[in-house]
Amino acid sequence: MGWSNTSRRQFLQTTGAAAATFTVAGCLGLGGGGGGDSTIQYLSDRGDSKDVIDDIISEFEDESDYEVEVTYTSKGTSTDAQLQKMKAAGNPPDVVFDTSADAYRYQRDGDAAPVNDTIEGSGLPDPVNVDGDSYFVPTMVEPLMGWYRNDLYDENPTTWETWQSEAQRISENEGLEGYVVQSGQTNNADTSMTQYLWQNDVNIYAGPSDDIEVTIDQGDNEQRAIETYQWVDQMSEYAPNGSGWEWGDAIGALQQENAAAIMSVGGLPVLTIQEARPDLVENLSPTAFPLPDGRSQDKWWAYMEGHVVWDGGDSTDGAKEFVKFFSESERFMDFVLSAPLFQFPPTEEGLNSDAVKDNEVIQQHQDAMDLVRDNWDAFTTVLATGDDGAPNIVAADAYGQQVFGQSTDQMVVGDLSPEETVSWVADELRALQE
Amino acid sequence: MASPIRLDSIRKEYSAAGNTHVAVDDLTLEIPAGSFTTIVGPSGCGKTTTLRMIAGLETPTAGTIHFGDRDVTDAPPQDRNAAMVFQSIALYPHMSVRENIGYGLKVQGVDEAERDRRIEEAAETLQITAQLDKMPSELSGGQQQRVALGSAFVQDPDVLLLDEPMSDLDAKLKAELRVEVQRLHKELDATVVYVTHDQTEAMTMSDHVLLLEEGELAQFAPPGDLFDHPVSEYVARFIGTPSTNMLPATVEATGDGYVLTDGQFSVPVPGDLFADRVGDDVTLGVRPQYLDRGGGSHGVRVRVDVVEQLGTEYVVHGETTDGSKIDVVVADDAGLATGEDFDAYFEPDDLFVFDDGGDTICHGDALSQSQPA
Amino acid sequence: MSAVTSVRHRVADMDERRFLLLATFVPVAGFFAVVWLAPILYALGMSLFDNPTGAASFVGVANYADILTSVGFPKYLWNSVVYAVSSTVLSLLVGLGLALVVNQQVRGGNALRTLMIFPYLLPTLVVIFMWKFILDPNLGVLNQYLVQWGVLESPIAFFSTLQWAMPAVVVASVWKFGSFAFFILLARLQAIDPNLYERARVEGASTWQSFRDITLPHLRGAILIILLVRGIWMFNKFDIIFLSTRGGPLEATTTLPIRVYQLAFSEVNFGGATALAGIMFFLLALVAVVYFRAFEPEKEVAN
Amino acid sequence: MFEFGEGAAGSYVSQATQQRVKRTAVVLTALLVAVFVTIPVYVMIAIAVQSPSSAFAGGSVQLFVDSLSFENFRVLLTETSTPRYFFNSIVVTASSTFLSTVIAVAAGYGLTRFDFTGKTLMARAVLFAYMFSPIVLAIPLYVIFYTLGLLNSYFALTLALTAISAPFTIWLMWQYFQTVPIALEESAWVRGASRTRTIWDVVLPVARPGYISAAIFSFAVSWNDFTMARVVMSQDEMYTITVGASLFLDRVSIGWGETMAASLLIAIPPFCIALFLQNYLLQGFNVGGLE
Repeated sequence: MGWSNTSRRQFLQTTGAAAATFTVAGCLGLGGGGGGDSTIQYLSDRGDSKDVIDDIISEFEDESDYEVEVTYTSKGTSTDAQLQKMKAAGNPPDVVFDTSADAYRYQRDGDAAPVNDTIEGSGLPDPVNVDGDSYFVPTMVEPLMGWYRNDLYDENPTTWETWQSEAQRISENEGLEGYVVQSGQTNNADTSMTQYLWQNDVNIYAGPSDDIEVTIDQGDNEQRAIETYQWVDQMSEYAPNGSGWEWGDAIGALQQENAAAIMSVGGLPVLTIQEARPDLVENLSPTAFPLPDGRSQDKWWAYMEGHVVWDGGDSTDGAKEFVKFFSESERFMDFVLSAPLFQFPPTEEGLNSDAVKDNEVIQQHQDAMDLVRDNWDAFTTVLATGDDGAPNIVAADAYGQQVFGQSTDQMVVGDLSPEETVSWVADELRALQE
Repeated sequence: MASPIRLDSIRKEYSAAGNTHVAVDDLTLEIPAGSFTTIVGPSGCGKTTTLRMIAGLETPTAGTIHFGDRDVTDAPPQDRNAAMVFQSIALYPHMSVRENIGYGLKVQGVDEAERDRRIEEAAETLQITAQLDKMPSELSGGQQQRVALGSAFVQDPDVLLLDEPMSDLDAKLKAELRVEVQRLHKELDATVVYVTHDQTEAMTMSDHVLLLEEGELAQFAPPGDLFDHPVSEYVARFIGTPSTNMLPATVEATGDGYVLTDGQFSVPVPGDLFADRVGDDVTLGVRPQYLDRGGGSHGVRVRVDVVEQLGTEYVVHGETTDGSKIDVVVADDAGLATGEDFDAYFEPDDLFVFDDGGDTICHGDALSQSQPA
Repeated sequence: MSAVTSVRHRVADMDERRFLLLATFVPVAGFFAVVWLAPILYALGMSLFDNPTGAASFVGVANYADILTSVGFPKYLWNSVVYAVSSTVLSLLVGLGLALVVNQQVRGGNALRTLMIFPYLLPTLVVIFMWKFILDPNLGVLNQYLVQWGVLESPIAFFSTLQWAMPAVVVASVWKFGSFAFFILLARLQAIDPNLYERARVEGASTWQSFRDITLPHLRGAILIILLVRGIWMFNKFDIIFLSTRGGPLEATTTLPIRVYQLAFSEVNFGGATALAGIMFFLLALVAVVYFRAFEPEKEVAN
Repeated sequence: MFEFGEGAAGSYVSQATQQRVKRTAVVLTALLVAVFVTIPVYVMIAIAVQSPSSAFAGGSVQLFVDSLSFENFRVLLTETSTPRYFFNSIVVTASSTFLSTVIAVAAGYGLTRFDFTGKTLMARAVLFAYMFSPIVLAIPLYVIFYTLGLLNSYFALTLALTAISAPFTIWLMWQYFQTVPIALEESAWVRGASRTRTIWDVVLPVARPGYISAAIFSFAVSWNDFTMARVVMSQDEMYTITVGASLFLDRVSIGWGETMAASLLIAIPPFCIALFLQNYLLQGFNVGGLE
């Protein structure tokens, strides 16, 4: 495609040049937008931890020849939008803070640079390892977690059956809904639905990284998937309309006592509710996702977020240095714990560190912390769903477009039957492979 | 210094959507220095365009304009030492009356004390001293017009141009301002050009009248000349109220000379003018004021349509036997009623004779010489 | 007489005229070239490539063909039309109603006027915060009171129910943009000669008749322009929908601009996104041309 | 018996009744609209000035403020860069408003006072500029500003914002200048003022209501903007308030209380404008109207 590349570049140059001629500012000269060779452009959606990030950066700048320029984006797609623009201008970032799934996508497109130096011997997980090279430096883990009202539910219902009967009892007797079923193109809906399927041992995919197969409608999986959708459908009877609900909407339902239980991520619900309804916090208890009778909790969705070094930026080497510095920084734990109970360290060692133990918020919610410790080994990223945890690009793309969240919407709002929903979702997943 | 204004073969075209419209065509005349010249004519005849070319707001398509010896054809309005009063009055709404009047002086760099002196002098002349510190929107129409005049007057221009300045005023104010303008003319050393569609203004105020017909010069003469010696049927019809009556007639040769006749009257005419027009259709123009019920040398029968009282006189609107409209001004309506017939008489002395192209063949004074002794 | 001067010019004045002509147009033209023309051409150029921001390969009009034949296109187009038409017409009606009221010089009319302009000046972000909060099924005061008063049994998630999402977005849009029509129409109303109404009353016209025969014809030009300009704006409106529903539920509020965004940033198909933007541009241009032919709103604009 | 039919209102209902019906309709509409417009604003204020724990106490939203608290504002001002974002917003809004107005006055004057080939084309191009979906322009604009080395500058954001507002402000001024009689200028020329001087002394003062309306409109556009700021600014200290707020409001620790407090702060400049300048706005639309 050499020809097309040339013509595109010419096109870019012509437009750029035309623009330059037209504006007075043209005299300011070309280039210079994103800084020169010694500037590392860092794209992050962690505005929450801005203070800590700034500290780490200034330490890094003191010790090296590089300068780091951060662009904060809001959570969701705005990182993608920013990336698109920077790529189009031929001014890609050098480091991107993103999920392991995104890192794998970048690697596939040839945009990621290996970070073996940082991973090797660090004890960090290595979720994006392609042909022996590591492309992702994990900095934190964010497991899903449910919260329920311990004053309404007598005890943790645990199983599908108990959840259903208890949710029904609460909906009928307590003046609020027993549960929340999120649906639609939101992260909350997508992760929840995926986790429900996992709870019933549905193997959505099979095969190695280079030959992922969609198996959700194959063999026993189909029946188990249908059962799962049936259960979700029944639970939606005891839930408000949760179409389009993101994390905050579900938390709102819990906070305003419109629902007695929600599935969310980590301690996010208590952190939020703490502020508006401090009186309610003691009535909230953490829980794993509901589990069908006889199944065990062996796959627990946990986001893994960290750094990707971009290949082809101006300061790739500096970027590698920076991510290594970041992970080894003294302030690293402060970074992770800037949202305690929501973000956890990427290693078990970190989890058991004093910094975590001494954290005030975590101390107040030991039950949630116990849940994390007990299930640490079950934590899985959506990416690691190929055979033996191999990176699964289809799953990453499916999460990118929230296919499972949409499937719930198709059923709960769009009135597809559970059977139809399963074949709908299978079709959508296969379409992603094309 | 008042300067004469000379227009040489001035032509002005506008083109819009591929069509060329000629607003002024081949206009040549010289307006004497210090005179008061009125440009009249019906709407769309090019009066305002001519004025705007003199002001420099429009540029002639062809021809030249001179102020005295100076060719100003291509000079911008700023450089002509002209002043203009606009039909829309055009007072600046954001300036007080004082600032409005003084704006031209300010632009010319006249210092403030001198400016104030001249503004106050002008205000006094125009009796608007009390209004000097008001805003234009607080003034009545007549006062606004005075301010506009003052603004032009204060600049001591060589040429003062007025574009229908009184068209929006009521009759009483018009009469007052007319006097004012004439007084200003006397005080100012300026050549005044005044555009109006009102011929009464033209006839009463000016030394010279320029009558335009579809962009072309119809006649340029002192008002009396225009009234008594129109050069065409168009001029005769336009000047004078009510309009000049037009009676169709034919040139006939009789045994002892030539006559103009329509069957009712037969006006003898001199052979030197009419000998070679025998058989031609001509038009006799006679002003309604010169028709007389009492008697005269020639008469036409008039059937009364409407009688209008006009102050001390009456205007009888009627028809001749061949159906042409005819107006007669009489001192006493003497009970004339609609449908009644009477005879109206005229003297050849008062006639204008036009050929079938509308050009004047002769005026009455030429006819009277041929009266048989 | 014409304000515009003629073909031949005086030399001295010419220079200043030319200077002013250049001063008034060159910056504007240059500015437009940089911030509208160049980006638009650039975007249209991108629409002819596959993966234009990466390893671009020229594909001609394939992106256009893909978009036009995609399953969702008719639905997104329909959503766009529904949204643009209903929000434009409703803001026109609200604006008209209120302009008529304020024009009656009721007590408090000035306060109303101040109130009306306020939403228009508020950022969409803030407007959406307000409406999301009010219409929220959990925190929302509307649901809270409707349930409390027994109108509703359980709260409605307005922004996430198939049948309510579009109306909710439209309401928020009308709230923000109603005053655009209001101000233009009020200005026109105040310019109508009151004698016309007096005359109509003398001739025995009812209130309704004089509204129909005097008020409406005078507002015609303004209404035509509001419909056109506001309609174009609403058809291309992105933020208000994206911030409130992100196009959901089940694509019930996925209009073409939302689809452009999804294509560009969640499906990373920039060729498709720019092609869709191109299609929207041609559609609007077509509608505008037909509109200009049919109603000649420019006559109301340029003499 | 009564007869109702075509023209019944005109023929059979007395003028007095008609007037009464009209009056009632007028008052009802006024009330309805007032309520419709006010309620969201009131809710915003009510949530902003209560501490979250009292606003949401007991699981329902408290709209009747019984204990004022500025806790939300304290959080915004001390724990976020709100003051800096505000400063940025004010800088770019002011400069874009100025630029857009200047461009509009220049173009409006030119369009009404000069005749030249391509004028109609240009006027139409202005309208057609709005037909291209601005979302995809983010990338081209980014590329252009990057190429020119203008990212993260007030200048670039000013240009971008002006691009959004200018087509409409130009149109507004074009309208407005059509109502300003050219005789005012001609009278100045005849009295010796150059064209340029005439513009300063006569044209600009007379066009004031027009350009104030245009300025208010471009203020609304710039203050409202989110997309363009997102394109041009990528450093935290250069974000405008809308972008900055959207970033800190999705933090874990920020709730509706702070959100509404931020909204309230953002609403203050628009409110002042609505209060103090609306008369000009009406005049601008009035004379500038759609004559």
